[in-house]
Amino acid sequence: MAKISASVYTSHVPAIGAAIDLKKTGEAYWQPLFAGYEYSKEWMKENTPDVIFLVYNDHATAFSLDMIPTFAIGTAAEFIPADEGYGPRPVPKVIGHPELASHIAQSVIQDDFDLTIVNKMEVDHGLTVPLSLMFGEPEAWPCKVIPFAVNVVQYPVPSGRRCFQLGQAIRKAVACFDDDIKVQIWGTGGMSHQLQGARAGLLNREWDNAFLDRLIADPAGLSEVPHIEYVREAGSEGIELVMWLIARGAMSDIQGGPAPTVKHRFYHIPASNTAVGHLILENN
Amino acid sequence: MAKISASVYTSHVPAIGAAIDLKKTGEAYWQPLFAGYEYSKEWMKENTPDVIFLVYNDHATAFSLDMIPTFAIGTAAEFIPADEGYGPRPVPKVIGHPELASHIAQSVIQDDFDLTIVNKMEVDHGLTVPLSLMFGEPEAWPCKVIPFAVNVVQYPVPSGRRCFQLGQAIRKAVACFDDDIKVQIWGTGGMSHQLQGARAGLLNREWDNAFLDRLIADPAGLSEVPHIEYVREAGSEGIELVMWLIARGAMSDIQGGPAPTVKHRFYHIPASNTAVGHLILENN
Amino acid sequence: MALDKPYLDIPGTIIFDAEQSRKGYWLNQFCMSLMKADNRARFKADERAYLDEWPMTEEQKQAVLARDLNWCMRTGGNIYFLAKIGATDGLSFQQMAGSMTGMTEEEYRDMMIKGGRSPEGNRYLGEDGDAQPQHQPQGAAGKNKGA
Amino acid sequence: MALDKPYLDIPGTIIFDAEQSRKGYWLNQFCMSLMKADNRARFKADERAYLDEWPMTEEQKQAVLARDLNWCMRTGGNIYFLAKIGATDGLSFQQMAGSMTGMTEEEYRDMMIKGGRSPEGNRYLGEDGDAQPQHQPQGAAGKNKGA
Ligand SMILES: [Fe+3]
Ligand SMILES: [Fe+3]
Repeated sequence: MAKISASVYTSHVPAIGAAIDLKKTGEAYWQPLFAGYEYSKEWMKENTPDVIFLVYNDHATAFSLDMIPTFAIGTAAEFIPADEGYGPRPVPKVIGHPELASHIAQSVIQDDFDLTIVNKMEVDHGLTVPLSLMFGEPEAWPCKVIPFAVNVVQYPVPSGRRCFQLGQAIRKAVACFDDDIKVQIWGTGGMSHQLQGARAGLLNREWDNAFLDRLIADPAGLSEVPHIEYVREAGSEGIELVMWLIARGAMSDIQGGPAPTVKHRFYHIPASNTAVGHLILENN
Repeated sequence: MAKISASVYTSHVPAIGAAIDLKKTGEAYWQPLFAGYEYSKEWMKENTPDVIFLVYNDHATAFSLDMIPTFAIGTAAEFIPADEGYGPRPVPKVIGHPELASHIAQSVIQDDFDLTIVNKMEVDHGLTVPLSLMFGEPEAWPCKVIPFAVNVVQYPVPSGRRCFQLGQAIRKAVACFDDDIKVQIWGTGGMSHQLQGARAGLLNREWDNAFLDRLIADPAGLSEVPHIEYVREAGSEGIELVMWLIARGAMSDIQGGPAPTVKHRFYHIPASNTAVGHLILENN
Repeated sequence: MALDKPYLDIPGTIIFDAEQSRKGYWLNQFCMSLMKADNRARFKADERAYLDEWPMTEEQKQAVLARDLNWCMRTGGNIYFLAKIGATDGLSFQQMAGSMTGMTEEEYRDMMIKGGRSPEGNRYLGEDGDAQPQHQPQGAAGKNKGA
Repeated sequence: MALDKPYLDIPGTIIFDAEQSRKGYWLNQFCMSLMKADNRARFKADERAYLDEWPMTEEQKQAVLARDLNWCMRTGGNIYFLAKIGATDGLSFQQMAGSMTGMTEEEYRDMMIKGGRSPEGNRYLGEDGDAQPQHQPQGAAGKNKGA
């Protein structure tokens, strides 16, 4: 039987991808950030899953305004890194897991989540930067990845509560997949940042850290926070953090199991316009 | 304030569109069918709404296997009739209502329905045949239309219960739209038919009529019928009938109001491969 | 346990689920391409050459060339996609559906006019209705079966 | 009543909702086209001619030509779409974001290194934070405002 072994949370700032691709990770500006992921890379080597269910948002890359799915699951065999305007990132293509993805799609649709099934999609920095942070620069990604894209671009985006419930439905779906595989679920995006207007550059260290505290210890309560608080406190693009609740909802403790083990926690300001947060929770 | 004035239900058999377009409506084969819509056309003249919220399914026209949204709402200003392989139907283009469509999208997404918002879409016989049946052959459709496409092509499709709940959320959304307009909601597709395999041609008059009875008098109970019963009793394409529950869920009686008035009921076998059912319910 | 597929016990019926969809992806995407008049013309001019532009399996190509819709469906085709082939050939949906039963066009049309195929005996595999495997093909094709 | 828009009272912030999306549809779709290298080259070769291929408003075209991202946003642009213009110009996201404040590139970078903009006074319109309308533009541009 398949099992969710851990959840990983990380910001997916495009400038981090550029720093890696342009070999700037040793620069004084970037060094403290990449230092925060040294442990994570070691941990990943010991704990490479068979599949990562990677929750992220598309940044006007695969989805234009022609079609805006609230939740889209990638069921294709592979996904090519997109050209976001600077040329595609020089990273390996992403190998999917069509069987598990379709299985999860079927299960959660029957649980009343109205997914869009996507068989052809390019993936942007939202998906590839977390892979780079956790795996470095391998020739090929060491495991399969199911892209799960959440609309956080055009309002209204799904509520934190909806995301948290979806995570629970995903956990149930994974648990009834017949193959004996290890699955990690990643929540990406955030933390506080605003990329627009006179308020651009807003960061909120205190709110972000309270978010991390509650994500670990009170995720159900955290899931009730309304959108407007994210925008007001963490900036207009801070709303990406609702995606972390999908990953958190998939941990066993939400269904009465033991609390997950906090293997790693890291916070750093700034990466370009953004506060970077990172957590690794092992499922128990 | 906007108000849902009535719901209309009808099959959307492509051969009906072809019969209209090829001027065959007077033929012996087709005469009984079109006779059943004579009252409806008169009623529509008296009761033309400002907007029709038209629930239908796309038949591998706008949506290939690249992206399969469970629920897709058309928020564009217009929608062009598609070429389904025979050339486009010679019918007027469909004029949308972007403001109301976006309003409904926002409201129901906040009520936890995970819609896909679509700003560019061609519409197929699933949407245009009902318009032809109810309006005949005008130069322009006499009101605006919001296309709402439901996935009933690739399993799993949304459950009857989910559809029924969605109808209720749509009713709530319409009721808080500021403009003083009349909205009809149409549920299309079905009734019994199977277009594939050795079982092609299956029709089930008894089951279809029980469905019509329950749709009128016991929609909540009807919404609990599982998919497998539709397929077994009404054929693999009979599953389209779940869409009728969206329209039915939007009537006032579901929220404790008075029962709707049955203005018209019609049933006919066959139109090509399909049993044709039709109902007009006025909201009270 | 894996997810339930309660629809496998219905005779003469293939439910287009994720598994079928994966199997039939390129076959169905080829069918979609026939929604453009130019592509229909190119396909008609040289079917094999047009099919060879698509990464379909050889079996899928053979099934299309044979216009055997049941065979197409077994290889992952969905009827709404396959219908674009029929449209290209100028066939109606009734002709396409009928072709999957073994009946002649006239036999199938007559069955529909008389009220269609009865669900009796056709709800579960193992019953004795006319859609059951032991009664295929139906109509004239079935009568000539032993000949 | 109409749907609630609780996000209208945040200073220096435009939430990209359905209304903005409608307004900015063609502007944003133009931006998407810049994800293809060929289109970027054509745009750079003759910006006005390329813009004229799109049914954008004249104001939207002027806003793009002026590279005024705040102006682009007021006409319905979304930052993730507009970022394709910046990418075409070889700008980083930090340069783009900073350009909307009035600060110089250096001023903005320094603010970020020092911990970013504080939420204090910037949560609600009518407070006195640096993102409030009465304090625009910020940085060097603001200091030269009266000059
Ligand atoms: Fe992001
Ligand atoms: Fe249909």
